[in-house]
Amino acid sequence: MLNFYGQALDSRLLLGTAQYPSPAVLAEAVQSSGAQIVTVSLRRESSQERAGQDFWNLIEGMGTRVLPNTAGCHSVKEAVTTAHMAREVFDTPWIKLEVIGEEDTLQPDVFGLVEAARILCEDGFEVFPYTTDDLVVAERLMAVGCEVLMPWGAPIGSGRGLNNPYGLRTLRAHFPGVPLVVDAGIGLPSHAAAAMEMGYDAVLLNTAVARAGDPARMARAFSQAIEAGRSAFEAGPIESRDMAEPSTPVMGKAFLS
Amino acid sequence: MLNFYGQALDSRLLLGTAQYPSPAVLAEAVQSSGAQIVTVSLRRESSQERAGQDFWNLIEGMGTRVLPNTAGCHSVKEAVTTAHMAREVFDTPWIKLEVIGEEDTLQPDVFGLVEAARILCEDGFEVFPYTTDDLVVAERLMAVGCEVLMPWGAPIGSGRGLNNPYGLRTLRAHFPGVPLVVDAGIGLPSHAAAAMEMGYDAVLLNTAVARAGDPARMARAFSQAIEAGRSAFEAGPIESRDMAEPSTPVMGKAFLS
Amino acid sequence: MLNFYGQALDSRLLLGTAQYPSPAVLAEAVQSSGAQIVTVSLRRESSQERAGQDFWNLIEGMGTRVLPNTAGCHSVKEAVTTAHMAREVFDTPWIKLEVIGEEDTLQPDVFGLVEAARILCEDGFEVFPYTTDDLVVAERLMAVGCEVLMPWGAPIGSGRGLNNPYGLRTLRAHFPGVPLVVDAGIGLPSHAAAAMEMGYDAVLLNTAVARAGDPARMARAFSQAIEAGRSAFEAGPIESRDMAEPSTPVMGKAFLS
Amino acid sequence: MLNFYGQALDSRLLLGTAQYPSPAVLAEAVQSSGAQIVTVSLRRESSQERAGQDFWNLIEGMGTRVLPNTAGCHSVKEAVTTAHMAREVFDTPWIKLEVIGEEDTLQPDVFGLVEAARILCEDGFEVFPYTTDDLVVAERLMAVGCEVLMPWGAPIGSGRGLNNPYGLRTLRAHFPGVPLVVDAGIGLPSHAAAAMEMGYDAVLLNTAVARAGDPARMARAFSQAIEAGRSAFEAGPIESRDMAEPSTPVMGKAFLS
Amino acid sequence: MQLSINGKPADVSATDLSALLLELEYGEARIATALNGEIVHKGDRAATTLQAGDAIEIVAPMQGG
Amino acid sequence: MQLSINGKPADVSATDLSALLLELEYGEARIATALNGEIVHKGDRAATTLQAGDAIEIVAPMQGG
Amino acid sequence: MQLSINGKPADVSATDLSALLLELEYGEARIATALNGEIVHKGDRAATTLQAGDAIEIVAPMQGG
Amino acid sequence: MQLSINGKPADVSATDLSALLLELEYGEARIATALNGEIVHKGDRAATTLQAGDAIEIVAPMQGG
Repeated sequence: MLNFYGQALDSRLLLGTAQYPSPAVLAEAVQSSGAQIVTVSLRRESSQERAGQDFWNLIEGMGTRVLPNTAGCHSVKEAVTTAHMAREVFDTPWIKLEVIGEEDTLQPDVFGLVEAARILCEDGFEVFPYTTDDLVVAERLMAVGCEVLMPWGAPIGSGRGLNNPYGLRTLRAHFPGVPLVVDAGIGLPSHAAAAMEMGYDAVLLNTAVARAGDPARMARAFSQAIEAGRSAFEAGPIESRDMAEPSTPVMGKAFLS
Repeated sequence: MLNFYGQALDSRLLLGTAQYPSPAVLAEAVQSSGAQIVTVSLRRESSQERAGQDFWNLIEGMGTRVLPNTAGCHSVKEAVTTAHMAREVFDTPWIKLEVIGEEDTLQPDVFGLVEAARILCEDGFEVFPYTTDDLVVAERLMAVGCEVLMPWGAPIGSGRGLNNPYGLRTLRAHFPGVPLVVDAGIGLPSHAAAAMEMGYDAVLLNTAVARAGDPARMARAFSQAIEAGRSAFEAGPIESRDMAEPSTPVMGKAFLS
Repeated sequence: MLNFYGQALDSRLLLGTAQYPSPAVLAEAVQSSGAQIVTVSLRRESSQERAGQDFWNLIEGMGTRVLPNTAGCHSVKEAVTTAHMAREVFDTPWIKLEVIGEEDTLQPDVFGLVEAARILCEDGFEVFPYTTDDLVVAERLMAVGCEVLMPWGAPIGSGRGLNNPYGLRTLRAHFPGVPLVVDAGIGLPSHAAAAMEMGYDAVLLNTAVARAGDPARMARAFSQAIEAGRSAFEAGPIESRDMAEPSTPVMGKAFLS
Repeated sequence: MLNFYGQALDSRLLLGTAQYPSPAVLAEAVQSSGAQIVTVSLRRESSQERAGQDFWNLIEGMGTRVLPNTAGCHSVKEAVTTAHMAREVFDTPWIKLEVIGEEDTLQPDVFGLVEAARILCEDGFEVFPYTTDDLVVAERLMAVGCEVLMPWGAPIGSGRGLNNPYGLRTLRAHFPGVPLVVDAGIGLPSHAAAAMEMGYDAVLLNTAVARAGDPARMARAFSQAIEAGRSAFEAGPIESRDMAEPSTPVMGKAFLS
Repeated sequence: MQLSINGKPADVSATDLSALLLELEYGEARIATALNGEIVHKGDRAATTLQAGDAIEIVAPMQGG
Repeated sequence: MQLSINGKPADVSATDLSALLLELEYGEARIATALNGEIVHKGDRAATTLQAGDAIEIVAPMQGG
Repeated sequence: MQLSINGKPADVSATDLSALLLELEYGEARIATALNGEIVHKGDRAATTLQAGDAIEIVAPMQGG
Repeated sequence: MQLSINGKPADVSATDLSALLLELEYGEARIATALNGEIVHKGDRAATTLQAGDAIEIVAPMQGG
């Protein structure tokens, strides 16, 4: 069963809460996704608008756990301070740690990431690092205390799927016991299923659902594909082969020529 | 809603009945797949063993429609005669028409296929031709009366998935109104989901389920993946893009550097 | 050594003559390609303009063999008559046989193709059929007398490269002794090299060279890539493997930690 | 023209010197490759055998520049000391910096790599870092003084080609002015051509040539493919498109139906 | 009379196809029949007389893909 | 006499195909000819008489892929 | 006193952070606060005196991916 | 004196590194040297006195990728 930092979970889909056409659509999508974890963020709040309070009430109503992120942070200090503020606001030790290193790809700065992870683990956080498929970076993240890894599939919001299946497969093989989540870049259910078939433990999505024509339906599609991929991984798929093999037995075929 | 020759169907998974470890496992797999159509075949029956009668009782108990095939037929005459015998045994006008042209790939002989389809359509059959992704062949099959097309994804039993996504996409675009089923070569749920995301109407599977470590579980995985792929197709997926786009809005980010 | 219908050839690049910015650029491209065979066509000629005569003089000056095509023919009769006119005009039994079956992909009509090939082989032509990667079609073409096969890589002019490497590899394996030419769809030298590495005997190109920014340079690039791919095929490439293997021996490494 | 640290070069192929069946075959391969740079290493030398002196005489006879590596080094100190010893032995400031982070993939330890590069640049070396396609790592390497980057295509000796074309394309786009060399993982000339078509400046190879059936011939094949890929990049390739476009003009076609 | 039944030689006394099925005790089995490569529909079996050397095929439902 | 030449109407006096080519001044041009969709080989042109309404095709070498 | 609040200049009378939040009427809002780039935990706000020119950040929950 | 040379134990009489290379007859060989994991440049070898137990590395050119 999936387990993040001692927390057992049934659903293997983590869903982002941004970019939905409306709060109602967001709520509907979260529900039909069956997600037990949603990602959230922090932004400046004016006492007049109180947008944040309304959002919070919506999230609380969903009964899911929240995984706050440090989206948009480019420095260790910014990420660390944001994480602390998130812990106070959301009252959870969980943090999706993003330290962005480049604007076009929004890829992690693996140097800043490891350093920020080190500090936050020491400060008692349970860190979910948004990282690459680099094995050595992964080892460093675990060495500083991370117990979950979240490699990207492709750039955030690109919907490209899994850019480097070989790298992801290697990472999976290298850390058999560690919960691995493909985070970012997924565009279609088949991408998510493929990640799960490789043995990944979960998938984190946002844009592919929020920006779909029908977010609630797409959310459900992803949850099915993720379950399907996981089941396939556990059910022992056939090996692929180059040549054909008749599915219908040839023995006993009538002679009719 | 999916419709084959006037028959409306809820399930978009067609399941083969061969190669299961036991009749019990077959029955369990069919049930957990939710398939409403199973493929069957004909073989020599001795009056002593009566294996065929037992199999028939099993199938009848499932309450699914049957789609008899002409597996292993290499000539038009053989395929046509087999189809007629199948109609008498299974009491259905439906026939999965296979005219095999080559042993290593078990690919269709498109010449024999079109000729056999012509004869069988004239004889009142409702033909499901196992064909390639060749557009011109597809046009001929429809011209002789086929109302469903079943292009291969890859060689039968190979589990390779979709060898030529471009060809399949082109076929789909060329026949927007025709029920198209990817038949053969599927190995993993992600392959099936990808076919459905392209707009295919259904998937026909056998080996990937029957030879899985846990066929019933794999059957359910495929049914979920096929539903997921179909839902994604209907729910309007995002376009994939080369550059990243932040999912978490950047506006209003606190200044913490 | 490459051999088409008893004609030995050094160059494995066949070049089309259409779509160049000018006759001078065409001549330059043919020369820098080292091609020994260029494809040509037939069109209506008015006695005033005599464009055809000028083109012919240009081609004759190149000292290459010509391979006339039946481009744009959609029926057997049209293709056969065009082939006969080409034989009279170009004074060669060679014909690149195109029977187009669909406008969006310009794919061959494999039914018309086999019939036209049968007639032309009987009429003493040496037929180079533009076909698909369908094994059974290939067998029919050889049965009616074709001694060279030209499967497409991708739709004419698309520059997509090899849409179905599996299909092309299977075709190559199935006809070890037959000269096979990848015709159409090639966009980049790496596509051509890949075809040759699979064991294809030659590549036929036009758009990728004629429409390049610098056709003569691109022509030379393709000729190098085709030679490179052929050499690699003959030189015995390494097997690809999943894990790394140090190229620099580890034995005898100094201890410096 | 290609330029590494102020040194202009005609050849865009860098060749490794390990794993050849014999010194004679190595010499022949280097010559037929046209390489102007060969990679070399250091190992323990016994005064009796003097294998190193014989190897050195062979290399000196080739008249190529040498690029010493730090192959097999896992720590910063080991790599830095090895680099210093290499400078004394080979009398060049050039160093191919390898800091290996993981045994199965022989991938770089990007943390150790950047630190060792910083030290060596300060010590006056001209560093050629063997790195990944990580943009942020690349920026760090340049910030500490590297003027050439050598991202891997795939694990050393795997012959898999380019595992992550998207990542390599992004790296190229991000550093338009920096000499980029694909180092490691190349198996076939088409892989090398594809890297050059993306705009890479050069390719570094060893196993694919040394372990080929005919190393000298394979070396020449790679040099042709690399030239071909570079020429294609400079000659302005066509855009690939989904639909076909007739290469032979349709206007003026005779009416023969 | 000597026949080939499903590819195996057999010596039977029946002289038409439906008698043959009785003799072989197929009873109510769900089967289809062919004689020398041509289908013989259920209704035509009684009228189908057999000759020495005839090849009869008797098929029934089977697993298929 | 009214003919169609390469798809265009034309009024010519020639009564056979080789005369027509002369009248149209094709001279030594490297061409092939068809009458009403059937090829007419070089050697048969003189013997090929034309009738009003005939469709003649005259083709020559052209760029091709 | 002149402060910067969430990047905008503001003139306030409060002299400590918790007074400021009262003055701005955040009430029971679920927020976190930072002063000049350093987090100020809920419990420390009252003891955190403000000086002219201080930059205060006040953040609340928001959608995130 | 007992040393380790390229990982193998050796008993030598030389007391400095350049004497050691002479004793081992490396002559003009193109090599580099390290003592206890630190490089010793050519010019420093004579001044580098050896002690029992020292680990010396002597390396030369080799094939590399």
